[in-house]
Amino acid sequence: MSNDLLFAITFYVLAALTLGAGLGVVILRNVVHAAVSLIACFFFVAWVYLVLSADLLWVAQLLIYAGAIPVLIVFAIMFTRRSMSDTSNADSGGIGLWAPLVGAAVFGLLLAVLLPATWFHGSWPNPPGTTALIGNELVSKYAVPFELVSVLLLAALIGAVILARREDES
Amino acid sequence: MPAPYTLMWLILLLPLSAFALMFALTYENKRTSAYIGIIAAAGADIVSIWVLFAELAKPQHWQYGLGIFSDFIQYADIHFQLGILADPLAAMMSVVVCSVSFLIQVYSLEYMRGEEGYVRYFGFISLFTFSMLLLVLSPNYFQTYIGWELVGVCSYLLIGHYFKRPSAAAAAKKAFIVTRLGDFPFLVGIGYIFFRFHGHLAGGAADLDFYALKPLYAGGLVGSLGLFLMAMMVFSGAVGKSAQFPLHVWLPDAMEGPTPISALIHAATMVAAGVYLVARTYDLFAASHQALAVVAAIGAVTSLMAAIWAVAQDDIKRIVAYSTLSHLGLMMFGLGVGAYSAAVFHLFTHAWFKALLFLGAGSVIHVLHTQDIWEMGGLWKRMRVTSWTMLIGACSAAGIPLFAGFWSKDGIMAGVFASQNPVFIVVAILISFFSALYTFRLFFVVFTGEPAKRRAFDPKKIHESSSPILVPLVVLAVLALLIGYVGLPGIKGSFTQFVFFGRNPVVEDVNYVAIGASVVAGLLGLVTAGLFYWPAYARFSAADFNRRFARVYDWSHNKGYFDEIYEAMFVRGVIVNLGRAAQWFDSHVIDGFVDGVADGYRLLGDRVRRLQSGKVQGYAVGLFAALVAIAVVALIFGSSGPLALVGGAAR
Amino acid sequence: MIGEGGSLIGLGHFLVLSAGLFSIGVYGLLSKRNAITLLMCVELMFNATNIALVAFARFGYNSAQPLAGQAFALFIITIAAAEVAVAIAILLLIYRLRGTIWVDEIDLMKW
Amino acid sequence: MSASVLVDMIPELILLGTALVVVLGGLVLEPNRFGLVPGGSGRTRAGAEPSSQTARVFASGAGLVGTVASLISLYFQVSRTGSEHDLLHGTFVLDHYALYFKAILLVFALVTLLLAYRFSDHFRPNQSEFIGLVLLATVGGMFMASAREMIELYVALETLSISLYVMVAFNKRERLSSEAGFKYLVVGAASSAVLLYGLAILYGLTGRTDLNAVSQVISSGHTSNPALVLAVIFIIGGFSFKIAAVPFHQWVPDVYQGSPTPVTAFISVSSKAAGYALLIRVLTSALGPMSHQWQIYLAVIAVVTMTVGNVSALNQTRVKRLLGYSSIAHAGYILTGLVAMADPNTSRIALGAVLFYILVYGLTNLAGFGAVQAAEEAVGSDDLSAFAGFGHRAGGVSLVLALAMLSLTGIPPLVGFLAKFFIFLAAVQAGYSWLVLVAVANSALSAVYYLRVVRTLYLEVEPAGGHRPVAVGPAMWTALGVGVISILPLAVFANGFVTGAQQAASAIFSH
Amino acid sequence: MTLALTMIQGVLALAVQGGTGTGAGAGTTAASTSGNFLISLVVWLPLIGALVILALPNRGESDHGNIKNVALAFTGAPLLISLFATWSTFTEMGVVFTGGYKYEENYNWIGAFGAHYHVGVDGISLPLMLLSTILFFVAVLASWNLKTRVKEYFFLILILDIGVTGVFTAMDLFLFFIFWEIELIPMFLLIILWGGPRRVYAAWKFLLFTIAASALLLVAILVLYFKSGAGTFDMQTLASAHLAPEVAAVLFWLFFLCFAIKLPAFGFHTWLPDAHVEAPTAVSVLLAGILLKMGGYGMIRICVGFFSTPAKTFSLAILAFAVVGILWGGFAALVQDDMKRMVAYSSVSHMGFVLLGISALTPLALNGAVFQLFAHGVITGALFLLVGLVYDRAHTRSIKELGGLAQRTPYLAVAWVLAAFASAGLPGFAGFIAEFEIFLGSFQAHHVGTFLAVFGVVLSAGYLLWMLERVFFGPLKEAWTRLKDPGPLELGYMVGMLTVIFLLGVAPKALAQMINYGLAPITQKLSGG
Repeated sequence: MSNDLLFAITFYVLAALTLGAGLGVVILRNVVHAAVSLIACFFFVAWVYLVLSADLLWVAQLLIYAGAIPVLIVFAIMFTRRSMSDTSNADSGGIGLWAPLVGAAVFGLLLAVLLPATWFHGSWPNPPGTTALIGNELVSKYAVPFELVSVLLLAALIGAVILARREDES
Repeated sequence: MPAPYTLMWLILLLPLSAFALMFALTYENKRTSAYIGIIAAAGADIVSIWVLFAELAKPQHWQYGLGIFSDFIQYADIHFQLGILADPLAAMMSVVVCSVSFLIQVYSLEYMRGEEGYVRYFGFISLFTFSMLLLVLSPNYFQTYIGWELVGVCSYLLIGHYFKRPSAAAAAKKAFIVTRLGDFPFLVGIGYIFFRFHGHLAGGAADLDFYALKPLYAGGLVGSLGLFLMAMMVFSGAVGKSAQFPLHVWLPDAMEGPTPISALIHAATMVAAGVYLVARTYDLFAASHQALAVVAAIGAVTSLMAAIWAVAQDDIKRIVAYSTLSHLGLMMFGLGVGAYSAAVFHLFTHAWFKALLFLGAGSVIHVLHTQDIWEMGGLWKRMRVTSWTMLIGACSAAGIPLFAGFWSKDGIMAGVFASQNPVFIVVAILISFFSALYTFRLFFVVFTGEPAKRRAFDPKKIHESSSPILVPLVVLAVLALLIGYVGLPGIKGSFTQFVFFGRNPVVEDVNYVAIGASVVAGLLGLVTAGLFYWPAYARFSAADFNRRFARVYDWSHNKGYFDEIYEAMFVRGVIVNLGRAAQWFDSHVIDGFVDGVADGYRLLGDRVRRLQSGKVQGYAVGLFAALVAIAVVALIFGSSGPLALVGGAAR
Repeated sequence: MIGEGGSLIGLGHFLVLSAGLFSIGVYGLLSKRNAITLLMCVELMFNATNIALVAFARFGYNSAQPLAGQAFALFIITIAAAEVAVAIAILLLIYRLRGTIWVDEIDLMKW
Repeated sequence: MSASVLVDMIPELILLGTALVVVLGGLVLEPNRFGLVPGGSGRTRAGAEPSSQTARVFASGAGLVGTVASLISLYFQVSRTGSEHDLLHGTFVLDHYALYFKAILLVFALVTLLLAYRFSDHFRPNQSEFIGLVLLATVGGMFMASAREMIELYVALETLSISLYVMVAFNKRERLSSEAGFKYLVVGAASSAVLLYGLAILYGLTGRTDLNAVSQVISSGHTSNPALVLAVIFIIGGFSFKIAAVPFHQWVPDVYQGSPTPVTAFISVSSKAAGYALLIRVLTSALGPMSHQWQIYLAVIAVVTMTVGNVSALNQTRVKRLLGYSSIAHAGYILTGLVAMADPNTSRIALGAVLFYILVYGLTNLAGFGAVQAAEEAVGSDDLSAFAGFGHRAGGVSLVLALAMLSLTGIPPLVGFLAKFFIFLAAVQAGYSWLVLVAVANSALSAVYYLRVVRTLYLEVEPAGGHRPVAVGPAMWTALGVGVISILPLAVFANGFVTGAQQAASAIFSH
Repeated sequence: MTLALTMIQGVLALAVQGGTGTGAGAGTTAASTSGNFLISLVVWLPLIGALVILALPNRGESDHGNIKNVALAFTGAPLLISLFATWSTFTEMGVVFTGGYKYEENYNWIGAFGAHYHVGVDGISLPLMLLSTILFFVAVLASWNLKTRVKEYFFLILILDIGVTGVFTAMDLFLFFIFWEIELIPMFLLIILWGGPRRVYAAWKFLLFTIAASALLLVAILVLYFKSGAGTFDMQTLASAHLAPEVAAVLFWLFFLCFAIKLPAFGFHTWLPDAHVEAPTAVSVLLAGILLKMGGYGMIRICVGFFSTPAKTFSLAILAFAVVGILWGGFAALVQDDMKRMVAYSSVSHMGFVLLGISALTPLALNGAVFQLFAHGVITGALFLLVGLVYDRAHTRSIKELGGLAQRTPYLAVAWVLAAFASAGLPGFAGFIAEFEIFLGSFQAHHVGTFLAVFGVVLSAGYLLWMLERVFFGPLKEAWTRLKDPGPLELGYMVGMLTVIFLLGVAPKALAQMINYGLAPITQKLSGG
């Protein structure tokens, strides 16, 4: 089995798992299950990153997406149940055929456009790891956004705290 | 410029100042106001007569701009002028206007005593006199039109003197509107004349100048059709003002005004303005034979119809009014057949005897307070002066030989006979017959026999009118008796050689056939009237006759049903319905469209707003669907497909 | 991990994966009733974008801007997390005030 | 990052520092709500606490001072800035264009702070955080104005957006507020995803994130590449959310209605302005070679946007919602200017007109919302029927509102007219007369609903029943004054502003 | 009143002194000035008045006097100034003034687009400026008894004043448009706030029509600006710009439609009766007297002045509008029961005469058209005032219900009769001169059309006299036995209006000459092109 084939199999498996997990989010009837499926999806995406030689992202994905965000979401689910048993992940009314239609249309559109496109091509230099490279970039080229993200996080922090905090309702 | 001509502006100024003075200062003071008017008219009359004598001494043409108004509108090559014109025709007419105005104001002193709006009445007479003189002395179409409209206004104001009476108010309005119906083509005609001849006038002449235009009409600038149309448009004004068929309907109604007004405006002066206008612009008509034929035909029809209708009327003033119509028609007839001098002469004599008839009728009405001739009768013994003067007037009007009307009318007759048109000749003879018939019918019914019994009159209370009324009557009677002799036919220095058309006066032989026919017809009419209506000699019953020929009588009595036809056809049928239709169209079609657009827009607003469902997923659906749609369109058509059409047109 | 000779699997494959995930996200966003599932679907869309970015960075390596796609993805991950935090805070608020987080019931304002 | 870069960022840094001071000050001045102070139960009674007054005054005061300071520092930058001042690979561009937007963003922030001065009582005890968020959002907006690089622009955009999500939902006692926040966030997130996907495609096609570099690559290549078209559409789509253009417009009325009024004002001016700053930057740099593509796209969007906005507003009775639809309509007018900008012959004049329009629209809207806020406080609702006869009770506020409405309609000689006129002028010159015809017709019809507000203020009879007195604080007066002054005499002295906008416009094309 | 007089004196002293003002409203450097600010004074004094009114207290009846005095002063002063300007132009005519503009002011305004603050008057605009100042002054007097929302009312009137006088004096198309639009909102509010029972409908209709007109105007101005390639809005420059024939034709129609709505020409006229009927008296006076004139002025100044070739080409189409409008208005006026509606329709008819003059394009007809603008302004103004006086007394305008009023209100009746005569185009009044010139001039171009149009004078006599008959003559109806004649104030301004009408009717020369100087460039272009 050649390296390529092995790689292909890896990709297909990962892709199938990712898409499956993603579909799970929208198909599963129980919202808790959907959340679990989301975690799985994020998890698989992390491995896709690794396949794409993005080791730092692999870590970040695992930590933030597969780790932190689902926790938030599960907490949110727990907090917002109408009753202990109400964990439905039903479709909302009135949308009808629109959602599958539009979803499929988006998919078709993207495929039709993205696949035949001529993309920028560059040969991968096979760096030992991307972490150092990205880190370097972050403090040089992307210094401004890097700093700015902190502002963003500050805003989000303030916002989340203020909004979520229970006050006395006078 | 010799003396009287330089003073002619006084003829205009005096009546105008009188009018202004009365309304500005002496409105509360009745007598003073009346005297102001009389003095002004007298002053104007004196100047007019002076001018007339100057003209008689040496016929000449003078004209000049009127002071600061001489360039009324002037810019670029446009020049509209107000001015004064003196020539025999104008001099003659201004004397008529001033004199009749003067006499009538004297008459009104008494006649209008105690009436409401006494000063208003005198003021408007002065204003009328001014307007009429403005028209008469006008050297151009522009000023003529101004005077033309102003006399219409005065006529409106004076017919409506008793404005509390609905009939008077309606008559005033009718008179004004019907004459305006004739005026509007006149205005267009002035436009036509301006259009054709502006720029061809001899140097220095103001636009629309009569004398400057004289040589131009036939000068080849306008084709024969153009000349005909031009003449017809001008004639249209005359038809309205002179109450010719088919615009004659206003004149009988105009009798709602005070009787002296009828005498002044609706007999002697204003209604004659149409004739005067045709005479003034006769060069235009002379240039188009067809136009003259139309003038003659219209005049003939008017004259005959009015004469026939007059026989079946019961209102004394209306009879005189129809008589006026008939005479005006006759003048037009005369002008149409080329009897220029005769027609103008008839205009001149008619003014006096018709004023006399009206004033005489007024005298009767003043005493009896009725206008129905069947409520009169037997006044001969009670009102001697009135009766005598009326008799003179009637004879003159009926063309009884030796009276004023005879001389002028026979000139016209001669003209008609000279035309050798058998229809015209027959019509002319019929007119003579009916003229005599209705005139003497009036005279016999009112003055002969015994006082009518239909209404309880105390015969003793019937008395002669007082002197301010009688003096004008007598003066006018004298004139009606004698004035004809200034125009004895075939004599050098007579009227026909004073006012004439063309380069030189043509001394015509006396046409004895015409005179004879006319006189015979007239006497026949007189006899017929006597046989029917002079109680002492009556052989036939008018009532029987009317019953037997009920259809003719009704037609005649109802003035040919013209009022009814006009009312039904135009006023109610066309005008009002057009108005309603316009109104309907506005409120339903145009507004319907506008409101519909507004409503549609509003509805669209509501529909589009409903898309805003409040559900965020709906928004997301719209967002992605639109995005995909836009992308698909853009990808399929690219930048070269139909979408490119919306691109900048400039490139 | 992918060798230079990796010819069987190319950029296109990853883009299909990305597109698929994105479309699933779109579908879920449009159809699900629970507001929290909506958030999850948004996250799916972000992840799809990230896959595309990382794949571009990998296959379209540009020495002038090495790994820009990866850096971009990193930022997106961070920001998405912040966004989720804020979103959940708002949802909690809504739940406290209204007792529901069902999207089709959050429609007080319309038209 | 060299020191000179920091000098370039002084205005932003000042504002950021102010935000931190404000937030920290809030923690100090109202410590008890987080249970930081023993015994404080977090159950402070609103209004009775002197400390809450202090907190509000401190936060607002510090915010104002910081904003003014930032504005002053910005003034000094104008002279320092040449045509090109671009370090850091496009992540921070400092040109007259950026400075123009920063200046108007700061002015908008200033007015918003004034509007919020009293209003933040509603947010007790979180006033400091609110003020802080306004400042942080403005910082985000200012970075947007300077961004010419994908990552930077996205981060800046999200900084603004996230602050706004929070601000919209900030009125925690109000159900509409949180609902608005939620809707805003969902649509925002979706459009973020769309934008990101567009940027990703662009990156994939060019391998660059610096937009100028992207542009160079594109212009050297084949521009009708379908993927490129899709990128254009996705990117413009993503920005359409910020500028309230169709089809990303539906959040607008809901959010405008539900947000606390100063936030609505802020969204309608600052968020929009920053969105335009970025959109124009992207259109002129990265997508510059694609201008013939997006010109048509924008033209269609412009027509639909202005029509949908105006038509929907027609029967709207809630003033804030109405202003939301109006905002959509105005997005359409501005897009008309952008359409003209695609034409190289008219690009400068068109962009100048657009920049002027954004300023004018912002100030007018601020004045309008200020007045709405005052009126709303007095009558307890933003429903038009509640405003009936308000003009006779509160002449000043009503006059401001009326003037703002008239200016938004585009009635001469108010400045709103001038702005529209310049945009139309440019569009006609670019050959888009038909578009101008549509725009003019639309703006004419918009009079129907704007004037209904005016009419209601003055014509209709005041509803019976006592109302709260119209209490308009000095801060509010200042804000309204700024608005009115800018609505009226700006028309007379427009020359200077137009010239400034033209200079700013030229800057972006001289790169 | 004394306060008003004092202020008038002060302002006049200032205006006559002239001097080198900087020009109100223009805060920028001067491009070229003539050291004169007379026109600016006329245009902007009302603004000062409006601001003063805004600042005045309005606590009750006692404060109304002050407000009215201020309004009177700030409409009176412009009146005196424009009288002064007119008089000095009359005296200079043919000597110093031989055409062109007077009292020109020109300042840069928005340099980026070449917009200037450029005002001045020529033979066409000076009479119209005078007309507007007269009517505004009279409108203030006619509103003297107003009791509701006095402050707002006079404020709006004064703002309206700015726009109207501005339109007539603007020499820069951009400025022209701005002034054109200023009128819109005050008029809308005046109708909707002080109007009659159907005021809402009427006001919206007015607004929609007017706004549609402005939209056309705006687009037309923009297109003209670019197609001319002059890079300026200067009206004199644009008038001589060379345009491709089809561009000129399109522009001509854009401008024409805009002005046709305002005029209003047939098809666009239905806003007018509604607006007039619902508007309060003084506002109707302004609406008919001055606002309609903006349409006529625009047509002559722009449609004919700028686009002489299309104007000739489409002369017949304009004629059709004119003739149909004249007859339509006349017929519709005949069947109206509401006096005001009747007068409104008569306006449609009479503004058709203006259009007729414009369609003919001869110097005489154009002169008549401008003359008619002035004449109709005063005459219809007087008619609306009179309708208002009837309504004030009888509280009805229904012709059917009224009757015999002349017996109780003789002065009113006299004024009515005079005004009706003037409106019917009788000699001695201004309308006659205008109509005579128009008819004569237009016959030169259109024979049949003119013939049909002239029938309009019969109709106008018809509806006016019929109305007089039913309202004032005949027996007095029971209900009106207690009516009172107007007081000295009302009689005062009526006499004033009628005097103007009369003076122009008997001494039209100076005005006609002045108009001719104003029209000279246009007629030259017409004959040259």
